[in-house]
Amino acid sequence: MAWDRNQMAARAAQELEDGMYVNLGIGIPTLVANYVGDKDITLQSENGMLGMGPFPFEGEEDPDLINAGKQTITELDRTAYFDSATSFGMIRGGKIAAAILGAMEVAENGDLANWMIPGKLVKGMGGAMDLVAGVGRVIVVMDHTNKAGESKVLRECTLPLTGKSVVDRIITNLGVLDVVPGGLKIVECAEGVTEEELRAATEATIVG
Amino acid sequence: MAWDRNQMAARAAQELEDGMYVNLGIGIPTLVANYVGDKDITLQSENGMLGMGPFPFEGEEDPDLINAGKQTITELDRTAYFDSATSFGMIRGGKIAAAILGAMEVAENGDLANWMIPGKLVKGMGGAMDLVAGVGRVIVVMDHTNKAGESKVLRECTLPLTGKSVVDRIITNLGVLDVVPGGLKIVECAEGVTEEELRAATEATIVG
Amino acid sequence: MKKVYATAGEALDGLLHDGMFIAAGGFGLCGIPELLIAAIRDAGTKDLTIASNNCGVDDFGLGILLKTRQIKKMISSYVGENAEFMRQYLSGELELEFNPQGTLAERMRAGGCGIPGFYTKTGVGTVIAEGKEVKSFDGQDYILERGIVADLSIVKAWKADDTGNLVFRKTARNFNPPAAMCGRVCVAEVEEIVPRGSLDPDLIHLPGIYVHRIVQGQHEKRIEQRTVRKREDA
Amino acid sequence: MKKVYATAGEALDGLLHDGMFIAAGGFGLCGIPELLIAAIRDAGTKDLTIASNNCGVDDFGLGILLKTRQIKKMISSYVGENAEFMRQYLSGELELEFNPQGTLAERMRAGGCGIPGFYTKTGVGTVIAEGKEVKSFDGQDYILERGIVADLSIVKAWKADDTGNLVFRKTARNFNPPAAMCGRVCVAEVEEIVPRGSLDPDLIHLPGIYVHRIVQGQHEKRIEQRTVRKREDA
Repeated sequence: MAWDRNQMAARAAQELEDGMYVNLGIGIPTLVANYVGDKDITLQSENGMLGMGPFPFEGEEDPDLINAGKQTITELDRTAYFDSATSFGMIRGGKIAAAILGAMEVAENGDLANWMIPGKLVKGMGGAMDLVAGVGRVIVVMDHTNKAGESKVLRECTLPLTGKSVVDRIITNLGVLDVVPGGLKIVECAEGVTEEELRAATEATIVG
Repeated sequence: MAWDRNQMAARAAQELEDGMYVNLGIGIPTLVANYVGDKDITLQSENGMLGMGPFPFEGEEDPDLINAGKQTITELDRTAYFDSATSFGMIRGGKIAAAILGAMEVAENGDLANWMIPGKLVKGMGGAMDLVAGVGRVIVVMDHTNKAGESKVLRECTLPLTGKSVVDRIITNLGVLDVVPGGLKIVECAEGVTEEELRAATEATIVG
Repeated sequence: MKKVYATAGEALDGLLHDGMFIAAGGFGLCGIPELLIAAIRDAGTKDLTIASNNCGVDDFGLGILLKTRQIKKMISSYVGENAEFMRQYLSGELELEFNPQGTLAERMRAGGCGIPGFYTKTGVGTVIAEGKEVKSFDGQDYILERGIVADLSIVKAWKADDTGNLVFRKTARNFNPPAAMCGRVCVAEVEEIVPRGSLDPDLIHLPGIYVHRIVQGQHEKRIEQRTVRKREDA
Repeated sequence: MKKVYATAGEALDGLLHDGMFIAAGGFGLCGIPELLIAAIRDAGTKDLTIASNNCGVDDFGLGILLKTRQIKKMISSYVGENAEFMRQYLSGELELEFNPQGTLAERMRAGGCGIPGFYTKTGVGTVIAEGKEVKSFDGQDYILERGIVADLSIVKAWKADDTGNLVFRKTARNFNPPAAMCGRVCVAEVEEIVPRGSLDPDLIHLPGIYVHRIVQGQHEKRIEQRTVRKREDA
């Protein structure tokens, strides 16, 4: 037993507070938008938009209106557009309260790797390095282990970093962990997951 | 015999070419706008405007529309407004083809002093340091000598500098001089002024 | 998330403390946050450091905070037109840091954009360069200037919606966007708050993410130098 | 001063040379200067270094200049979605300099604003920091990134007037303003050229000073990922 993708997204949505400006990555983080409920959250798309709306109805797609994943989207009554330098100015300047991102690996000191696997096709970091360096709070949402069953929550990252000591909280299918001095602290376990199971699946040092 | 203020402004206007974006300082430089004739010149006001128009008709003053001298002005059909960071971005980035400015002193190496006299009331440099450092061509328009009859065209400036080696051309009531390697070169003498008179009134080295 | 406050005083409630650093928009008396300045005077907050291109005139704009001795230091490019400023400065009561106008604007924008330092040609070889790192790029010297991050930004816009999206009018835009960007908290005063959705998203000058509190009010909008031309008869 | 040209080819006439450095606007296939890219292909200019966030897809956008082997080097943040790119890169035919997206945008803006270098936290402790100066401000490390100045900028806007004032539409603005700023010469393609005076001076996104030549034309505006939702019955 563990959380599925939607449960992870729902758990991540609990991190968001009324009035926050938030950037959601591709994959599970995108699903977080479905679980914010009544909270007044404004989504940023780093290609130059605050107040990102849902996908358009069929036939209403606008080639001039896409998100950072290059998908057609819509605007809201609060939307503002701006250029890429301004967009990353607000990211780098800490105006975005939180980014919720996927990851390949996270280390116990908050190091994050999510942009390249040496020897494999390298597509680029896009805006990920700017986001993790700049936003107020970096929350990683990912599976706790890879397909081979190996922990993705590590003592040290093995892959090239996206950011050094940037992650604040990790939400996986097995639970929630915070990056604290000395290692990771278990915040909660997913439904049906024991603390022992969570510890066993984690290579990183768990403190407290 | 020498040029008066309007003749100096008219001479300075000859420096401007079709299509140029230009910044005019306070005083005689402001008069240059009266002499551009048919040339397609766009005036920048560094408080955030391209396409500065003339003063408004009485009763049509707009407190939201002033120039860098804080005077009420008007807009044209080519006008664009922008913020101060953008405005000085275009100045610093060399997008303004020329600035025509007044000066207290100019030195033969192009040093310019026009913002402070130690011991006197200091009001500040405003945008002058940015302009002389950034624009394509700096043209100084001033009287050749001060009220005491002393040359303002010097070997070295005695006043605190606005910019180091920034002046390209000097237009005074006595003539026109260019900053060249080794000193200043006489480009022309004002009507009724001999080269000897111009040399005699100039402390700076004249070459060629 | 409620951003709209009823008065300038309420909009500043809890944000003021003695010794704080404030960035203010405006150029001359154009586009200045006159209501917020008056509210700071009424609050009596002291020992202020204020980054603002100018310091108003004796009885309007930031000048009114000079009269009440609330300002400890100004970071400005031009402070003429203010006799009380000169008196306090020459008597050593007031500190003054001159910044070239473009350097000041860029320092604010940089601070708001997470850029702690940038290089510029402006001021190289002048007193402005004293004590600053000089670095050569492609054979030319530049000086290092620091980004500014203020405790509070006070700005003035023309219109806002209730999410804080701002639109400015003509040259009253000036320092307001960079000043707004560089504050940890930004309060904006506006002439009109319009319903959400009535500002074209393509035409918003400053997105609401930069604006934490908004107040609407009547503005005097004083003209500093009224210059006019005569209507020529044809 | 005539800025309007009849075709993209004419608008680029005299501006192209082998080995030149071009900055291009656009994000993905959104807001890309598709007409100017096609004209560069037709001109056959070789050994190009191009700063652009992406490199199009195999048969559209900058991808068409890959097919013709006109590109020597790309400066980009993301180059997926392009098989030919990967083939040329892995075979060593194409150079690639990865820049974080925000660093690339700021490098363009900085170059256009006369800022040869700025410090950023982005990339500290990663491969991006390799070979770059590290400096500490207030106890935190930052790396020095350089401003970009290109020989030529190519951008796409929605509307222009004949003085080059530009207005963009929705997220098609993206890299176009910073790319336009950083070019020694900038050519803009637009969907519509409107009469002088018909753009509100308060609502111009990029003033004409940045734009040297303009061409109007039909745009394909291809959608890269068409995502939709169903109309739910109430």
